[in-house]
Amino acid sequence: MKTKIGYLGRVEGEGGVEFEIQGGKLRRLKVNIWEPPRFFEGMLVGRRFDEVPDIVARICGICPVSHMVTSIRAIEKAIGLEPNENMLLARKIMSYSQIASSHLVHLVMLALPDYYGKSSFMELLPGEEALFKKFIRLKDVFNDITAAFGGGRALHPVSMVVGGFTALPDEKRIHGLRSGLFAAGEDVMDVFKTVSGFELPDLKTDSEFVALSEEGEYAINKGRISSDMGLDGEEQDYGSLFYEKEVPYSNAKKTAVKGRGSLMVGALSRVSLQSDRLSESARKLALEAGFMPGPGKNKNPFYNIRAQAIEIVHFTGECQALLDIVQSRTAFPKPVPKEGEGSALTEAPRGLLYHSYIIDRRGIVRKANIITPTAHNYLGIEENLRKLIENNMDKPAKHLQLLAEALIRAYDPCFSCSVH
Amino acid sequence: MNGENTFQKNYEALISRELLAAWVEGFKENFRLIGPAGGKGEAEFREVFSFNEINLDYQSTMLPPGKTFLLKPVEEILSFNITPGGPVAEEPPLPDRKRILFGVHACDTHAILYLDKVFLGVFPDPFYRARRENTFIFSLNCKTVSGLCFCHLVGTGPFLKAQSGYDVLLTDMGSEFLVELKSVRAKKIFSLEGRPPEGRDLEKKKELELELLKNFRKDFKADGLREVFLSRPDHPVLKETAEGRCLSCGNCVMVCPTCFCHDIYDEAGVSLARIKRMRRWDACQDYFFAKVHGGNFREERQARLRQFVFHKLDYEGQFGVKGTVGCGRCIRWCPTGIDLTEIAKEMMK
Amino acid sequence: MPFFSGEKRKPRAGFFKFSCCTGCGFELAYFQRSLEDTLKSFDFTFFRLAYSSGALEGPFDLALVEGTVTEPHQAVELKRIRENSAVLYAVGSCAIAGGIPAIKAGGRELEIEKRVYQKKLYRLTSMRPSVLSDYVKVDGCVRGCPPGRRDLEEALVSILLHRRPEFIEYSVCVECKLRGNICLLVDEGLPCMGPVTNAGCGALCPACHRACYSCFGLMSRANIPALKNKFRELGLSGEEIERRFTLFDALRLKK
Amino acid sequence: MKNPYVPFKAVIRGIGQEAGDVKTFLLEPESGFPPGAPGQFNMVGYPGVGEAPVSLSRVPMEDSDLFEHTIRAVGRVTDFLSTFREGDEIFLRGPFGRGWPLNEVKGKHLVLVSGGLGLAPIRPVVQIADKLKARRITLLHGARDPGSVIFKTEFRHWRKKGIDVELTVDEPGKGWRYHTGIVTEIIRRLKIAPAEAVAFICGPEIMMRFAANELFLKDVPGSSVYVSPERRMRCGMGLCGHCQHGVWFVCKDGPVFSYRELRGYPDALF
Ligand SMILES: Cc1cc2nc3c(=O)[nH]c(=O)nc-3n(C[C@H](O)[C@H](O)[C@H](O)COP(=O)(O)OP(=O)(O)OC[C@H]3O[C@@H](n4cnc5c(N)ncnc54)[C@H](O)[C@@H]3O)c2cc1C
Ligand code: SF4
Ligand code: SF4
Ligand code: SF4
Repeated sequence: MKTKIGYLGRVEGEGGVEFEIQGGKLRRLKVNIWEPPRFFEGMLVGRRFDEVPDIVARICGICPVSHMVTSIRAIEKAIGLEPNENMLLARKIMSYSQIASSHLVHLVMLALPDYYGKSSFMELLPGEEALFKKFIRLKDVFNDITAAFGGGRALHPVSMVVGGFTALPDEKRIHGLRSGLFAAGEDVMDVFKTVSGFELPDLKTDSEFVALSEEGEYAINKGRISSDMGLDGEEQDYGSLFYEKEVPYSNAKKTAVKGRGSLMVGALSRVSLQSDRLSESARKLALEAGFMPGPGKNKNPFYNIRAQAIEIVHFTGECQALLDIVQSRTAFPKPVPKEGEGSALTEAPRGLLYHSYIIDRRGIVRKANIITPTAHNYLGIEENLRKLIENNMDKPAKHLQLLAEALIRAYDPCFSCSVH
Repeated sequence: MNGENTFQKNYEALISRELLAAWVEGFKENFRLIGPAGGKGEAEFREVFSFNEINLDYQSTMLPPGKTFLLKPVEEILSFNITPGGPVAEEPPLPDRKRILFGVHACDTHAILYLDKVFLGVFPDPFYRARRENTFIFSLNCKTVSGLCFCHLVGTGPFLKAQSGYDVLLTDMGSEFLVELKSVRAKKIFSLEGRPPEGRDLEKKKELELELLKNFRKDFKADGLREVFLSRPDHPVLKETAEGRCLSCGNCVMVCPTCFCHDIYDEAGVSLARIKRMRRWDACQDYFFAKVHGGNFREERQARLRQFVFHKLDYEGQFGVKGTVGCGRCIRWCPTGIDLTEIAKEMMK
Repeated sequence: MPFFSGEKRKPRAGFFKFSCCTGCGFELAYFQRSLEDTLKSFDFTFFRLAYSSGALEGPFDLALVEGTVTEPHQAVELKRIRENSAVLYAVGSCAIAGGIPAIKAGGRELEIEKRVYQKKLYRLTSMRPSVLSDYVKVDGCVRGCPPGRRDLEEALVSILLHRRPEFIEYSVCVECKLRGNICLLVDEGLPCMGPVTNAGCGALCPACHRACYSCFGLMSRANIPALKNKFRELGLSGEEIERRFTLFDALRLKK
Repeated sequence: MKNPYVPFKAVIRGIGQEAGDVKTFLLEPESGFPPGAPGQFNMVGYPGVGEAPVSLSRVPMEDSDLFEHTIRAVGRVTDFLSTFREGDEIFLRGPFGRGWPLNEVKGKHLVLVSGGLGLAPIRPVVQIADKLKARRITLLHGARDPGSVIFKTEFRHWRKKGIDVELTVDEPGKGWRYHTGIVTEIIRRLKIAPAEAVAFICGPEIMMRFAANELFLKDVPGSSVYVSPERRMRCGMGLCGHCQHGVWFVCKDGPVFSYRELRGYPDALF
């Protein structure tokens, strides 16, 4: 039996999956990402360092903030610039609100229909009108925050630049955002309840869970590399811990842990590795939802959507706390070009994101390297898909296909990012 | 002469800055106060909540007070509710907040008088009219002039000569302010205390103006342009400036205090429940401004620039006064510094 | 025909993606304010971001197409979309002007590609980036990166109302002045692209004290040499000026 | 104060297909809508679409307050209106502007010259021809081809009223019995006593210029030649500024001007 999903719907970007079962054996399996490459690393060469965040934002329409923050941090390291504390707070607000928003898209628009057996969340109406309304309300709350700090829009924000922010919202606006977020608390819990109510398929992955980790904080914008198999390193060690290779059937490259194998990044890895740094309410929910602290636990990729729901709760609280302390003033160090090399790692909504740049003395980019969460997950997606199909060989073809799709979506892959 | 009028009311007085402040603060109860505020960069007209916020020494603002607060940049002029029987028009309420527009320079006061001619003419605009009637204009004679000002050449400043159409005129006399109540309504509702001006005060006012007049830099002959303009509408200076420097960005006409052109367009949300008919300031420098089905009357950039220059400096026949009040804003805010007076001079050569 | 008199069926809409960040798709399916009305007013018979099923063949009353054409098969697909659509709007800077993906066209392309894929370029079939109007008739342009809210709404409303759209076609400066921003180019000498950039964003950047970087693309009939001259006067080098004009419009300027 | 932007409604009582994309709408306005005079126009439109200036192609008369608009579908508003059917309502404001100077025609030779859709605003003049007390009325009309001649069925009737009607087209087809060529050539052949002539011209701007020139060659003074130029208009009331031509607002000072009033200003063909 040959199964081919030429174009996987409800994921970001273009990719498909193909597998062939013969005589009770899985013969062939390919996740081919045919999203056309745009050659970002090539295009960036020759551009000035302060253009980089605006260019890399366009790698992805759902996590532009992550690409911007990561590139900004890498460049700041390269030119030796220390942003001030308030700018870092504002940057966190950007990242946190974007992750919450991205998770929301994924949970409600992309993943959820799988668990209702529908092809689109629009088909859930009118039965789930209430959920739909909550979704609409919530997305506006989070987008408003990203937009307010991003200079007017959440998608490809404009005020976040190397060094800091060209402007920050005034007190009144911040106050408005805070009340919006406060009012959304209940909706957030309801989304969580809906998602944690889904019955998730069984699957145990061998992929190594990798996430950033930082003392005393649920690491997002920076941290050390850590994993449930003992990986530990600084940002600049990235190159010595992972490797990337090209595959014949895909425009995306696959990344693996050196000397070991596939890895999984994203909400599930974060929640598993950093559970003790979640906010109290989020931690409680995590336990209720069956997340166990400690290495080797929670190793079912399908749990990723539950982890995302937990993170939405966590970041709702974190945003609230940050909005209390962030200030409106904008003075920030203006960047001056300097020769240097810098790399940075952050946690994008979908997991570990790596940017690295070499900049010459005039501030021109000489070399750029970007490795995205979906590239990190790619190898694991295929491995686990293989496992899932082998475990469910007895199921009817249609069912198998849906199961395969659901697994890929559980990773919340972003093919635009993966190829870039 | 009957009893109550034997008591002479003060319509002019010299008062200290402190008294002026107290006087103006007193209006806050009944009026929204709008004045030039901010100082280190560019001052701007905005709502102020205390007299201290007002910058009495400001030179100019980017957006002109009259146009900004009487003809708002964007405004809803009508809406339609969509009902099963069809769209039903609904008039937005007319603005009725009482306001004081404080510290309007002579040129900008003249600009308001110009806008009056446009919007209170044969077809009065209800929104402009309502705002105008609810707005008390406190004019302020200039203390400084910039290198771009040319009000002295077109009779609109630096000291205000118009005798009506505004409410109060202030002159900074150094240690005191000369306050003159100019409109019937101002005389009716504002009471003034202070020293009535004497002959030497008025003498001093004249001197101040003469002193100021020495500081102007611009010179061109504002009269006699008509013949030159109409005989050489294709003068090379227009083409060279248009092609070489004009960006068609529209900044000049947006900041112009007398440019009244606006677009009218409908805004319909996807729900189609309600349609809003809007107007917003428009720019004749925009390519599509004069486009019709058969063609574009100002296809060339040069034609658009010419429309601006001629409309400001000539075309007095339209409203009986020049379209320019000499504030210099279009020169100041043109990114490439295009100067209509230089163009005029070149054409007069 | 008056539009309120009760449509028999919802207009059928398709959303299509070529090489891009999918941001336009997300703007439509997620970020915009009137999402609920949009999804209820249209029958999206093809929209991969929101539906896993869908009929690529149409027919469509409205086709919205995002992305730059960078591979031959996309051009073929684009022509098919056009044939099956009553109205086709290009959405976003990539589809209209080339946008960020077209930066590649400004350099030596193979070299750029090799910087990314060191080994054999296995599946690579990429070609010089090009825009929709190079291949098909485009009925309107919803400009921006991401597309401006007002124009996006205009695109949708034009179908619901059965009338021609009127997309914004003046400079960012006009919007900038409507907001009352103090001009950065004049007041601070920042190299703002506002004067030559098509409006639609609401002059976001100047409003947050940042020079416009032209993400909405050049407006038609912009006086490009005049602004370049101005930038030269501000002390920018030729290279710096060139970079500003090729961030979103590399195609238009590299001819 | 009444908001002058509030439109009146009018019901379409009849639709005539003139030619290609041109239709004539017979309209019954709601009460209170002021009657218009020949040469005046209304801002015609629909909420959500916008408004466009359209001349009255027939004015209300004593016996009926119905009037007509003849519209060519060329853009947003006009395309939209072209899909309307009998019984539909449209929205309009007006009538606006200064119409044809009818009191100047008494005892004169009235020369009406129109090109294409320019016949629409001329038609009401013909409609009330008997009241004008002109000594003689000549109507010269030019169109691209026989298929695009509007008000085709009415010429016979007009001739019966004693009006000299001359038709010409650029591209004659089979069976065309009238002139071929541009309107100016017919003017050239026309017998005119310059002091007694008054001309109303409406059509594309270039045509108006050539037609007027032809009349000037016959010594008709510029003050007796009237034209009705087209400009973009948003308000119709001299506020929005779009229609400015020199010192004039075409909407409120015009749309009908004597040639002399317009001469000299740039950005036109005059
Ligand atoms: C006094 C007067 C009387 C008139 N009488 C009549 C009459 O009796 N009958 C009649 O049919 N017409 C008449 N007109 C002309 C009529 O008003 C115009 O044809 C009408 O305004 C078109 O409006 P619209 O909204 O349909 O077209 P619009 O959408 O405004 O388009 C008009 C033209 O401009 C072009 N255009 C507009 N905006 C753009 C843009 N952004 N980019 C590119 N092109 C653009 C369009 O392609 C089209 O060619 C009259 C005009 C005036 C001034
Ligand atoms: S501001 Fe200057 S560049 Fe811009 S349109 Fe006006 S004259 Fe031209
Ligand atoms: S800041 Fe930029 S967009 Fe705004 S007016 Fe100045 S040049 Fe134009
Ligand atoms: S100001 Fe310029 S760069 Fe900024 S959002 Fe608008 S068009 Fe884009």
